[in-house]
Amino acid sequence: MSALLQSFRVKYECSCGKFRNLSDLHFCRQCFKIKCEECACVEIDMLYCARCLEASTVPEARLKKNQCFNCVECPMCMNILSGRTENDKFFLICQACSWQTREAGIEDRDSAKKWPVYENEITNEMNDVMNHMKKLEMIQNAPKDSKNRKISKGWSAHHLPNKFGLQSMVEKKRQMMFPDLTPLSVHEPEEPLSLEEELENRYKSKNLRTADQIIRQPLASSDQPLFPVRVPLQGRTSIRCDECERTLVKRDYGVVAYKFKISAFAREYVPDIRISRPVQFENDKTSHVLLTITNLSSSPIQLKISPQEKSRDDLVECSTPPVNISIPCSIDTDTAGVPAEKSDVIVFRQHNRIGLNFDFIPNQSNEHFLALSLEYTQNGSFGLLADKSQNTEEASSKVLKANVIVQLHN
Amino acid sequence: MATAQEKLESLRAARRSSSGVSAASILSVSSSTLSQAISSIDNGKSAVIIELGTKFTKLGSAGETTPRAILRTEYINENGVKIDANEIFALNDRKKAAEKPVEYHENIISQFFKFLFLKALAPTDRPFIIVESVFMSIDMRNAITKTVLEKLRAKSIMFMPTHICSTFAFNSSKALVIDIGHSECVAMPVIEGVTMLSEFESAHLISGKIIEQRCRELLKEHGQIDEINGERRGLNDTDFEEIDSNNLIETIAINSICIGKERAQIWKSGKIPEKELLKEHVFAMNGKNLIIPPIVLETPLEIFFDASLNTQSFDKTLPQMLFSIVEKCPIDLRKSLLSNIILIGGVSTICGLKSRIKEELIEICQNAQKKYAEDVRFYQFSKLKNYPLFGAWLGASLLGSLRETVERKSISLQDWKSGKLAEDWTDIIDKNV
Amino acid sequence: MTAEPENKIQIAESAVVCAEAQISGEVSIGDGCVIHPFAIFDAKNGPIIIGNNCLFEEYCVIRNCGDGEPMIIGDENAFHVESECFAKYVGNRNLIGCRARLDRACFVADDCHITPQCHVASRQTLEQNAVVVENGVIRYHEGNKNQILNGQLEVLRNLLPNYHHKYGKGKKTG
Amino acid sequence: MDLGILTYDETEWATTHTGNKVNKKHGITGTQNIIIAGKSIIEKSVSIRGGLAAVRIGKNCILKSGCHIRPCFKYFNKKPTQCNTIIGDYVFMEEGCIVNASQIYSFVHLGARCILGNGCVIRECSRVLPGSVIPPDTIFPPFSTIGGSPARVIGNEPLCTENLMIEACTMYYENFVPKNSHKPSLT
Repeated sequence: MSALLQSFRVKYECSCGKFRNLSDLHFCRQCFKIKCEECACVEIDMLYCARCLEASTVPEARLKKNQCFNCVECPMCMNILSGRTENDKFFLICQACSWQTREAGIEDRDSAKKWPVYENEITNEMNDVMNHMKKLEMIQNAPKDSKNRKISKGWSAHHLPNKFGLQSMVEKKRQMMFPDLTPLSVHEPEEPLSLEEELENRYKSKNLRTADQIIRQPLASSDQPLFPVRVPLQGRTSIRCDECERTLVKRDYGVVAYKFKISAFAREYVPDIRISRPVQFENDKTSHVLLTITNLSSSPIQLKISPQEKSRDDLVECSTPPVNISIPCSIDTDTAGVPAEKSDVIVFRQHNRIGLNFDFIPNQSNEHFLALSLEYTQNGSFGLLADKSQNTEEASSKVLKANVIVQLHN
Repeated sequence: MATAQEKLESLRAARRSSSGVSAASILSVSSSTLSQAISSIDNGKSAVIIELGTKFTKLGSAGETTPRAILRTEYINENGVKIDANEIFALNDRKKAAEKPVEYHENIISQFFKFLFLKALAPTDRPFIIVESVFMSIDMRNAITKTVLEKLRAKSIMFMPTHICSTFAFNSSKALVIDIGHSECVAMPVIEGVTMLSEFESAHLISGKIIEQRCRELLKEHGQIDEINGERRGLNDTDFEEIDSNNLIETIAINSICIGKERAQIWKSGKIPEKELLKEHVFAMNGKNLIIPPIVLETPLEIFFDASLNTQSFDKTLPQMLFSIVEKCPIDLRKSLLSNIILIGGVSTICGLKSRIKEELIEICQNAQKKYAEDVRFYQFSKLKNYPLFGAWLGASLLGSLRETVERKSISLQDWKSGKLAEDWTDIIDKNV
Repeated sequence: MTAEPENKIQIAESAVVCAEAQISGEVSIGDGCVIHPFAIFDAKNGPIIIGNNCLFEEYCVIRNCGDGEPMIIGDENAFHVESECFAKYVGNRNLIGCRARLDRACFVADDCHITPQCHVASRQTLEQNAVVVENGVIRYHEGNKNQILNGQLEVLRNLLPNYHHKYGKGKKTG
Repeated sequence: MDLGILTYDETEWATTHTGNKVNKKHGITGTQNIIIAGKSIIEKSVSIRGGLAAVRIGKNCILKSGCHIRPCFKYFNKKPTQCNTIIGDYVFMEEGCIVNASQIYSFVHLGARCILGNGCVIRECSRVLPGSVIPPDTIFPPFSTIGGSPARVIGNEPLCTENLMIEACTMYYENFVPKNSHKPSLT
């Protein structure tokens, strides 16, 4: 929804120095820092299939080779295939590019699941190579173990005659350490196929096979038709603050959950600044911008806004002095205690929203940015409930800072 | 057969008790993939294998024979700009790396890795194996190590050169490995597991990029467009924009073939050979028909073999390169080297390439009166034609299944924090660890 | 056949044409056709002949801008919402997606599939089994016949009269 | 940027007792089958085909002009039927989008002139970019940014989209005031 509210206009500075929308930032309540997805540590907490929204845990996904079993995609345009029946036999059709499973020579089936997929024929050969390498590895590591293990000279089973059947146990141990190495046959190099042979068993089709289709199923060689592709699983992420390892965002269990078990959006801890009306520029005369500041947190805040000087050339020279205001939070209803002062800077005051008027001198280039720095204190409700027991003064005395850049031109 | 089934049932029962989600469908495991299923269950976290190519990145887990995903080496960053391969690998060449600070490149690499991993593979605390080309620069390796260990919090990281990896799959003791990638071609003999570094040859003119340039020139020269009202005309720039938007040049390059020497001479002399191999291909796009004559599909690879075409650079042609490698080799290897050639890289899946290399090698050896090219043979899997696409990755995956060697040769976060650099294959020679 | 006197509209008995459809000029609709409300048929400068079992969704525009010769549309075609057809000939079993456009005097053979927001250039002939994909690229599918409407027309035929008057009849039938 | 005041003249608009504001020049047919929860704004020449099947629209939805909402067509155990369309709360539809979807969950933002294929499902808090074409029978997970034609998930939405949507839609509805009313202009 950031598009409609044009939230790209106001950028907040994250602790890693990058400027981002407030809706993309998170707030760590332990180290009182603003975190973005770049500098926080993002992990996968659940793998799910994006087409049929079916969840699978990490070990199970590894077994299924990170592919969902019952939804398949069209090899031509990577779109979902929908089932159709003809005299109660199933076949699949892609409604975006009308590719059909009949094209790939797969005749209709009675069960709509488990469509054929190319298997890797060299797997058995590769397993033999792997076992052979494992044996080589054991041989390579074996002398190291025995070298650093002190073999007591006098009393060792190697010299004893085979009286108590020790010899067979030692023999078995040596057998395990030095497996008999059956030499694995080299995969013999072969003559290259002539061009004509390779060409005429090439799969004839009116459409050229593109690179994306090949890398989607590398096992389909050029003389075989393209089969439907199994949908790869996608990861759903949870975000943890990298300094204090606390989870910032964790979604509810279940793929389609959009609620959050733990959520620390920066929106609820940092005052939300927005431009209230489009800005009119009278060039090189002081023009005004009306900013609304909303306090969505759960504690009233004392806020000091001070425009920053012109450090970059596209920044705008702002002449309003720093403003000290206190904004009630949206929850407590008694607004009596709030001073209803109205000065030329404070334009209007709603329950938890304040309209501030800044006048600035637009610069020559058509790029106008207004840099503000916020310092605000809260009544300690930001901290974690755990350390609530310590002392809320220490928590509430902590001054929180945030830098903001407002894009005035459109 | 039963053990995997029980294991999966126990996994699913544990999961079903903790969630109301519908039970996953029964795992139908054909016998050949079953052994991997077992091997991937019991050794817990298997290693993650990545091969960073300039065009495609292959990633998957150890012990498996096909990569989990082959993705293009590009991604779209947060403000919608597409970052492509030569920005990700900017650290590799000094000129481009000097323009921007190192953190900028490290940031790009970390964004690219996050884009790769947060889609599918859970990277946390799993060992990483990165298949790198022999000439990856030192600060590129450190940037990758920093990203993988600190940002993705992997257990450990280890680098493997591509040429050794590709010999594991064939269990061959003696091989001449030619890696024709998208940006360059590097050929090196690997004898008894030792990369003969002194006899390496590399050429920038033998690569996928050059084929695509050749296809574009040939298309500009010979391509024709059928307007709707029937008149045929050559191609102009607006057509090329449409061609680029449909990524057509890459499709032509992949579907091109490598023809015999005498047929190439006929094409070169301008005549059309009578035996027709490929028909004319028609590609229709918004109202116009683009006619792709067979010459565009048959002759882009001539630049590998015909010295007269690459006038600007001094690189050798492919057969001359192989011949000079054999010449540099010690005397006892020369006889048998050309009968154990391994071709890897995306370009070597083009059909007809192997037979043309053999024909050219025989011709060169006759001119030089040398008897190296008696029987030119290639290591290949007849049942898996797209094997060269992920040849090096497969070797690394085989090595990744050996748990102790992986632990011994890779470095972990603590070593990285204590200043130890990722092990380089030159350290092995210097310190013969 | 209910024949309007001045613009000679022939609607087959089993065709369901909603009253809010704007039909002008000489249009003949085959049997089994379903025309949603607000569909626009403009046959001022040439007759339009529509085969049977066609589906025209709302806001689709069928206009014959050729001077005089008829525009022929075959059977079992489906024109989706806001699609425009100024073609000379449309074959059988075609699917024209939402907001797709067939420019003047183009020729569409059978079993074609024009994806939404794509257009067929004027005077272009589209062979059989052609699929017009994004930015005009044409791909061919080897499947034999397009199954687009199997079953949808019967459902629409008995659903529509409940809420819309039949064309030309005025009073509510349902 | 706060949403500005939008004025409309009362003669063209009808407001129902649950606070829906519907433009009189609409193309809604089969009104018995259409249920709109409340506080929704339906602008001119929006066509909702209640005649084919029931359409349920949640509260605080905003349908800009030229939207077409049509129930989708599905085969339930081999029997073809027109199935109902359910649209969640706080859904914002820009001009001219054609919706054949079977289900759009809440807090979804459809860009201008986008086309949703027959029977597709868009889960919560997703955003469809303007001019994208979503092929039929596709399902999109929550928080996905959907774009391109044929459309695919090309990014994620900010995680607090739910609060943003509630705020934006309520503000849009509150600022949608009749022309001659004397509401203070500064909120």
